[in-house]
Amino acid sequence: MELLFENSRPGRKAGTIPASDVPEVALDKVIDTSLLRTDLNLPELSEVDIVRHYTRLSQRNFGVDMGFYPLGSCTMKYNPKINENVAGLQGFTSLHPYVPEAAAQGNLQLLHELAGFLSEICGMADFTLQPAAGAHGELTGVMVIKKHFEKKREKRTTILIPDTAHGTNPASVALCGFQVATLRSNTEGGVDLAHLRELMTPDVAGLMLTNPNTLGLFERNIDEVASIVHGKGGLLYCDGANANALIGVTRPGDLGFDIIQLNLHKTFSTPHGCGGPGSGPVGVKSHLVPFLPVPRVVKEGERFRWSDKFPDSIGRIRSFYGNFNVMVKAYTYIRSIGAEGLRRVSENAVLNANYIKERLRPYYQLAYDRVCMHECVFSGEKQVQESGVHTTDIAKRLLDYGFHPPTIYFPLIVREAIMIEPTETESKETLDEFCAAMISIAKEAKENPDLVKSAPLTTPVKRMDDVLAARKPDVCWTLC
Amino acid sequence: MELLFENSRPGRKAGTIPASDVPEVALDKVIDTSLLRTDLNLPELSEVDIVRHYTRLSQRNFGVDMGFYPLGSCTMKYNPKINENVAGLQGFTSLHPYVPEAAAQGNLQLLHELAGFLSEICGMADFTLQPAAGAHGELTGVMVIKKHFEKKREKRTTILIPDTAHGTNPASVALCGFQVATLRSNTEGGVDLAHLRELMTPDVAGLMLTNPNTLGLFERNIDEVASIVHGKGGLLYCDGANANALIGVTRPGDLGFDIIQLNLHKTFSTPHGCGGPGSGPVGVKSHLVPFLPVPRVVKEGERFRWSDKFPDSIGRIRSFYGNFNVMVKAYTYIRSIGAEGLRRVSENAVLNANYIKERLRPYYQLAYDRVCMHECVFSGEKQVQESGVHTTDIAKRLLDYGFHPPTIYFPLIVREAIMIEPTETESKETLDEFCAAMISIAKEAKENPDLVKSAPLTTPVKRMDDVLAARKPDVCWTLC
Amino acid sequence: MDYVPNTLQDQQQMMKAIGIEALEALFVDIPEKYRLKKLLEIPPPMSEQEIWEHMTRIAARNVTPRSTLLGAGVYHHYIPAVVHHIIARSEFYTAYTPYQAEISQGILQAIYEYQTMITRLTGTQVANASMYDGATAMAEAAVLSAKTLGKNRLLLARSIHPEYRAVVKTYAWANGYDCVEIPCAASGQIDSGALKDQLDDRTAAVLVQSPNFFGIVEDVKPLADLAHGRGALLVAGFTDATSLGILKPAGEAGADFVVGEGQSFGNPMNYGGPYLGILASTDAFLRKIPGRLAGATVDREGCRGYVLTLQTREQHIRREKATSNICSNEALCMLAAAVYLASLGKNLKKLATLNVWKANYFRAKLAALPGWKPLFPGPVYNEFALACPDVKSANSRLESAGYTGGYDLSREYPELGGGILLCATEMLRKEDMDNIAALLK
Amino acid sequence: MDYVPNTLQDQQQMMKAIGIEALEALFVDIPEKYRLKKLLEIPPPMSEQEIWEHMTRIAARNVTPRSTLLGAGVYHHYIPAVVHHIIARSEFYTAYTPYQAEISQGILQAIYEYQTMITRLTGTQVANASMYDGATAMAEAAVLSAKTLGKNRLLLARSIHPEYRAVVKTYAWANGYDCVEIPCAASGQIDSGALKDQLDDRTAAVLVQSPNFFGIVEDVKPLADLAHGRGALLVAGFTDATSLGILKPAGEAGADFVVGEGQSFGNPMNYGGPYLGILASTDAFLRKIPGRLAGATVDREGCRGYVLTLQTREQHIRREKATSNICSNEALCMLAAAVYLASLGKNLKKLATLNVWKANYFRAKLAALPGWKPLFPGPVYNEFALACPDVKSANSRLESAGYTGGYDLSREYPELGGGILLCATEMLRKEDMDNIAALLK
Ligand SMILES: Cc1ncc(COP(=O)(O)O)c(C=O)c1O
Ligand SMILES: Cc1ncc(COP(=O)(O)O)c(C=O)c1O
Repeated sequence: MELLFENSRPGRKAGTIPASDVPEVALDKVIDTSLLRTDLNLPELSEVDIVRHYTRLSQRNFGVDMGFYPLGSCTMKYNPKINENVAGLQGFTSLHPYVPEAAAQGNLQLLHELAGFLSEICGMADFTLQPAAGAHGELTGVMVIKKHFEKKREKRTTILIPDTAHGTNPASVALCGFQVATLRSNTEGGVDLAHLRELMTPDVAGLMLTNPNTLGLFERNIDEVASIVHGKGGLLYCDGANANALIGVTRPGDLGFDIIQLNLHKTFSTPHGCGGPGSGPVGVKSHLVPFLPVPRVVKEGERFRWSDKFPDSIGRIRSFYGNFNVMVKAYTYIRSIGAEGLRRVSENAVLNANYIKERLRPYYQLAYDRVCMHECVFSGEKQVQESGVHTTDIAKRLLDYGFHPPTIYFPLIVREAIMIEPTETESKETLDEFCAAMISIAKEAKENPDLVKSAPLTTPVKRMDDVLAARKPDVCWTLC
Repeated sequence: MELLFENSRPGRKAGTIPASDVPEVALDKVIDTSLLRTDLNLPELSEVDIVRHYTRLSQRNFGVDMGFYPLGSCTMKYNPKINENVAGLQGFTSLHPYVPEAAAQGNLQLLHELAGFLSEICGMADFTLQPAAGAHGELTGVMVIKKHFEKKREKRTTILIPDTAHGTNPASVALCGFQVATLRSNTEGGVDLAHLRELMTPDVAGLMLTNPNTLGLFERNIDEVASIVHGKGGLLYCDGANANALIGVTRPGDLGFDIIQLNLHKTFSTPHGCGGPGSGPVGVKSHLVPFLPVPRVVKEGERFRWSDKFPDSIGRIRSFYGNFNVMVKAYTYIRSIGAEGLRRVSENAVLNANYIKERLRPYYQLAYDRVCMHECVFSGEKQVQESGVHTTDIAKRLLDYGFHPPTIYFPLIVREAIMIEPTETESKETLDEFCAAMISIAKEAKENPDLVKSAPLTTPVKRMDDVLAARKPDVCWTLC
Repeated sequence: MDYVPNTLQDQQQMMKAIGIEALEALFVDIPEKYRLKKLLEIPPPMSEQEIWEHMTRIAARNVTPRSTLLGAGVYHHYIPAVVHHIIARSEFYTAYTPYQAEISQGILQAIYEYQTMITRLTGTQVANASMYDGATAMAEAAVLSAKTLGKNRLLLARSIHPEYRAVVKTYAWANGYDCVEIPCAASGQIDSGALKDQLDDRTAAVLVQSPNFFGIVEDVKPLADLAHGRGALLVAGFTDATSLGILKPAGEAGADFVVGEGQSFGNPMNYGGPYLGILASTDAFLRKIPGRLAGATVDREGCRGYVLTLQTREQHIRREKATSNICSNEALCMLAAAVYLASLGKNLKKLATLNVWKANYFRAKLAALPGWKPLFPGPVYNEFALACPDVKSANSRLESAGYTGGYDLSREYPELGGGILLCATEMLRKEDMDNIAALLK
Repeated sequence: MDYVPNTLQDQQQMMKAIGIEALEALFVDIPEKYRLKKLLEIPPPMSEQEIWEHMTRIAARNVTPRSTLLGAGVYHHYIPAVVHHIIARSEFYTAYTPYQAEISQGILQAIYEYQTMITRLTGTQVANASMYDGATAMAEAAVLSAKTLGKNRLLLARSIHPEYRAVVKTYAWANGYDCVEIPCAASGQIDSGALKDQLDDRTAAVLVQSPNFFGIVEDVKPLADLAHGRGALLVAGFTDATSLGILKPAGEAGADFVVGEGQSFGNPMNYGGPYLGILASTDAFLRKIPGRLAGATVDREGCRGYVLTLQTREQHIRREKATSNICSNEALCMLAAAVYLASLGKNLKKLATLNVWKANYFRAKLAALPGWKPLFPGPVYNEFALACPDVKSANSRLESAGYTGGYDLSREYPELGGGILLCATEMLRKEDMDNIAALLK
């Protein structure tokens, strides 16, 4: 498809700028020419050009509204339309972050109540809503850990990360100036307790655990894990990106976690927007509350206001108050489905995942044969052995069946991993259609491996050359 | 694709109804069971089912935002997005038509000004905005003619319709209890004056002329036409569906027309919505104003109010005030582009049509070799002779090139007609791409007629069997 | 601002290709004297920002009430969010009538599904893809009845919406038909005695509405029998389409045409339009009804698909012999209705029931006020007529409290002076009703 | 209401297939004592109608001003209608990161086009697909500078947005870097003398912002030379992104990183977010910059297409060795910016110029008031700082007239007591400015 720049024509315009109602002055009279740009090379298009360009681009994009999107670890649940409408209310969209608190009582109340709901859901003392995404929340949480030990004048340099963890965990830890020590998983996909005992030395600040982990498995030995970490004065951090398995069923706070980040764009149904915006609130136990970022909403009687009078706070980790408009959607979602609905979310997310696991186990190798939580992980190893068909091939072939593929090659400890997260918003019929496709691909892999390796055949472009892209990087258009 | 009904599952729901805050009573206590229905067979779906169903349906639909849509006589111009936003303003959408006039001054002002703009554009004394579409406007206009002669106690039974006229013209005349007499076109595609003189007898109420007509040609002899009709006491009606050729350039009122209907969904850029809603305001010269439908907006000082104190009015032709929300878009459009913009509309609509005419004339047979106005008409006869390829085949083949086909087999007096209306919102590049496609199809018709006859090849469904549909009508689903 | 992409250079190139020097040359066929020498007297153009600000100010000159107590043919219902998200897809709203079936399967299937849901709601066998509104749907059904039977007399229940009657009369006048109004009985339902007296061999159709304008549910069956007994047809209308969720379908009761306003199905009040004319009928009229019809068929490869069918009924084929002149219709409003019905599904019954509860509570509440009492004892859906001491003062009190007033029946029914018509949908909270009862005391 | 399609029957069938009796059995791995026995203490569910009414009430508790005089990092600009129509297409907003390029060409090409427009606006060679916001973009550029050079000292202009400085300091603290603030000169621009004094071999980067927090345009070139002279990098920020339409691109002036807030490009103020972190740099950092990058390539048949590229920079490949931890970003805000820039095109210069005119008029108007005068003489874009008799009373007078107040500089700059920061974009009408000047007299 042509680029905006290729469609540009000199003198073409979409709309005009209002005529000035104030005196016009030559720019260089007010700003020295040395500070002004000489030309502005932006495309010139009519409104219809723009609308058709982006509408056609949209037709080459697949979202949850198009079909099943079982991208493991990303919780691609349906995004309720009412949330979009609510978030579009002028009262929410048109407010400047610096309006006086008296003019933003609706927003402040919403933020205060949302933090309360998340605390109740996770069994935490309080939440900050400032982090802009999950990884940002991780970073915030790790900073809280740093602050905690700084206060205690303890020098702890290392944080433990299981080998199953998402890449953002070690990266967040590194961005906060900690060392990473990798914790092995045991044969049943949980924490290797012996290894944990070995690694959990006095210079270890804590363990960052994803529960359920990225294998979709709940940490059965959570009690032992918690007591080992706490026993050595460490803190237990929960990567809550997988909370869709737990809400209303159990609470990370009760399980012994000191800190958790949630991904509102996963568990709480806010749309992923092709990669963002998200929101990654962080909840902590009471002894860590003083360290949360500022400002924080405080309630005084029936009024709400911002306060940064928290001397032990780690400070700011984002401008203003975080991705407010995303929070409006999450709040709407929680109020819509209520306590019953929250529990139904996890029950059905887990039910759907286990159903897929059972349907596909005869055809694909199960990574760990246990009851899974909200997602299940297979290995494409069997197909590789039998016919040289790799997980990528299976994923690309799924495109021809009209499905978005699962997450692949993650978690890293599973060879040729296929990580399937159906979410609770998919019906049994959809799961059955997906399983039928996976089963027929397994058959194709046996009988006609080249077909699978040549997939996708029905997409607007065929399999892309990633290697070329990386070898000869072309990250912006320079021709016109 | 599956039907809603095929996807229905007992007990599935999209949303719930609010709990009652008033006492619940058994229905049969307040309404006799004999008046109540026993079952309600509507589909049961979840919200995600519904969203995916209709989103997928939308992916099987082609609109102006997808690409070029030169459907002759329908003026498929680009629909500005700002108009949609304006029309969505709560102040416009949420008002009940019976609120007191004091609560609707914004709407009344808009309607009053819009009627004024249309009067200025057409050179008429006043407009009614009540008709819901062009054909509805025609009916209204013909009723005005009927009323005019009723008042004059003249019994006139017939209305003249050129053989080039759109089907709605004779149909509207018939629906108003008049006879239709068909007026021949002359060799240059205009009115056959001799035939007009012959037909224009004392029992003829008037002539319904489309100008420019459906051949895209302006009536050169408009003066003679008007004097013949008026000379015999008849009225001259203008089907203004083709006004996109004239606005800002000339005015039907000045040309001698007594009555005109406009199609806001054509000339004034309101979207066609898969077939509607439209709006078909009717303008008249001063002597016919008393006959316009009631109610009408009247201005008193700075206030506006509804009045039905027009004893000679034909009465009501629709409930309330017509398609108000469509008028909001047309008003916004007129105010956006202003007087200069209106003239540019017609200038460029006519320029684009003539450009296509010149580009394609070497390959297709031109129906009438004259300067055209906003559209040009070709005949597929040449292709039929040469290779048995019909206009339908050419149209279907255009689908494979990604264009919406022109209007075909209309006007009826042109064999195998191909009626192309580009509108002013298309760029030269788009016209060139379209012409290139038409030219290559002309070549295909010569070299590989079967290819063209087997088109379309790239659409979600192949050529549909209309005959079967009419022979075995299946107009509603009865299986589940 | 305008929406013309052609640049000056584009124009020059095109004029060159055409072989003209100036744009003026394109208009040679227009007699010189008629060519405008100056710009139209229309205000100058505005930038998008300016037009947005301008239109926002105009909209702000309207007063949006906190709650609407008006029904009278237009109903304030909650519209599920999905409805707008779907009809705002430009694949739908920027397309025209699906003449080219192969690239219009989306709307064609949606029409087919809509037709199906309407036949199920109305107890008929065929429904078209929409008429302009409820009133024109009724008028066209009446004219079609007369043309079909070759009779020229129409009997209209006086309890039909006044504007519907007005439109029917206009269409009847144009075709030289007589209209006779049938009064309503004490119950608020049509006076079937009077109807019997008026029925004669010239009568083409009997027109009723249920719920009628007063909110009263009519008993259609006996009326259909009466009409059929004299060789006339029965045209049954309705006011609030959501009532179809609980009321016996008029088609089952013997109506030949079921017509009405579909606005309640997912379309905002929009100060009167665009709305949705629903027209449904029996197999007997399959080849006669006006408007677009989508039909199922197959493509060359045998796959199921949909097309516009039975077009020989229509103006573009039959011209003056067509059964109607309708061309553009209310397709997007129909799509809204289809999405609305799909998202309510069987919940439509719950919703309709809630409307009945609200109306009955509200009616009882107001009827308890001194000087207030129901005008008619008949069963109501979500609207009811009351006699009250002073309609004007009641309305002004309501309006000053931020509500809309009720519909003053004396506007169209001098015989019902002091009568007020009020409506309670799911949008009206008990709190408001109590509040209103208090301030009308 | 909830969004679970499974019916009881579906659940039973699935449990059967899994071989369990009750849903409880799915949670066996959770120690019994931790399984919740009761529902969470969250309010009960609501129907869509109820939640809509509820949320409308909450939104109504906010006060929407008639005009916004606040800038200070967030700017009220007109957003062309096309922007929302595009980002509201569910193909975009319900998709996630384009890991599967073959069904994500839409967003991938849009990112590629956005990257291109940003490099052109900033005078750089590479721009990523977005950071969380302007502040984190600046913080990550600073951390990346320090890591790249192995130095641990950051020099921040005190004229940088206070919240940006705060975020940079938090990130610096976490990594053990020192931050030193460089005061601003009388002109309102950075005090280059003080900067020279502070520059040393431990200095990783000099951070400035132009226009700076006071609306003053900085002269970036000499600052870049100074920094480079001591082997440090220059991180150049900006406040209102529309200023890029007229100001010399910092990249051309020698900045190594150009970072800032892209909210002005088609994103509503939204009480602080979501916004758009813009991060652009030179070829030298192509393989080091954080965030997603779209790159052009070809498919198996040689057709042009786009993919996420150079992912070895990223956390999912390099884990603790990644150049950042960012995963989800602000893609949809980026798409809004892309559409915004496409629809303004070269008009962005006109728009920026209009902003300059408005601000200069407004500043002069207010500076003429008794006791009011500009705090700094330096050149301004659309924001300016004034000294005034009493900020609090000025603001309360503005607020009671329905405007927002200005930004009280004493909040973050005790040394600037009595200073107020005001902004005038194309949204502020002359009428309002005159009106405001009058009521502040
Ligand atoms: C397990 C896990 N943790 C953390 C993250 C990071 O969340 P975000 O992308 O919102 O930064 C993800 C996102 O994919 C994840 O799957
Ligand atoms: C020339 C002409 N006249 C009248 C009409 C009827 O207008 P509408 O479809 O709005 O009823 C049309 C519509 O196609 C037309 O092209």
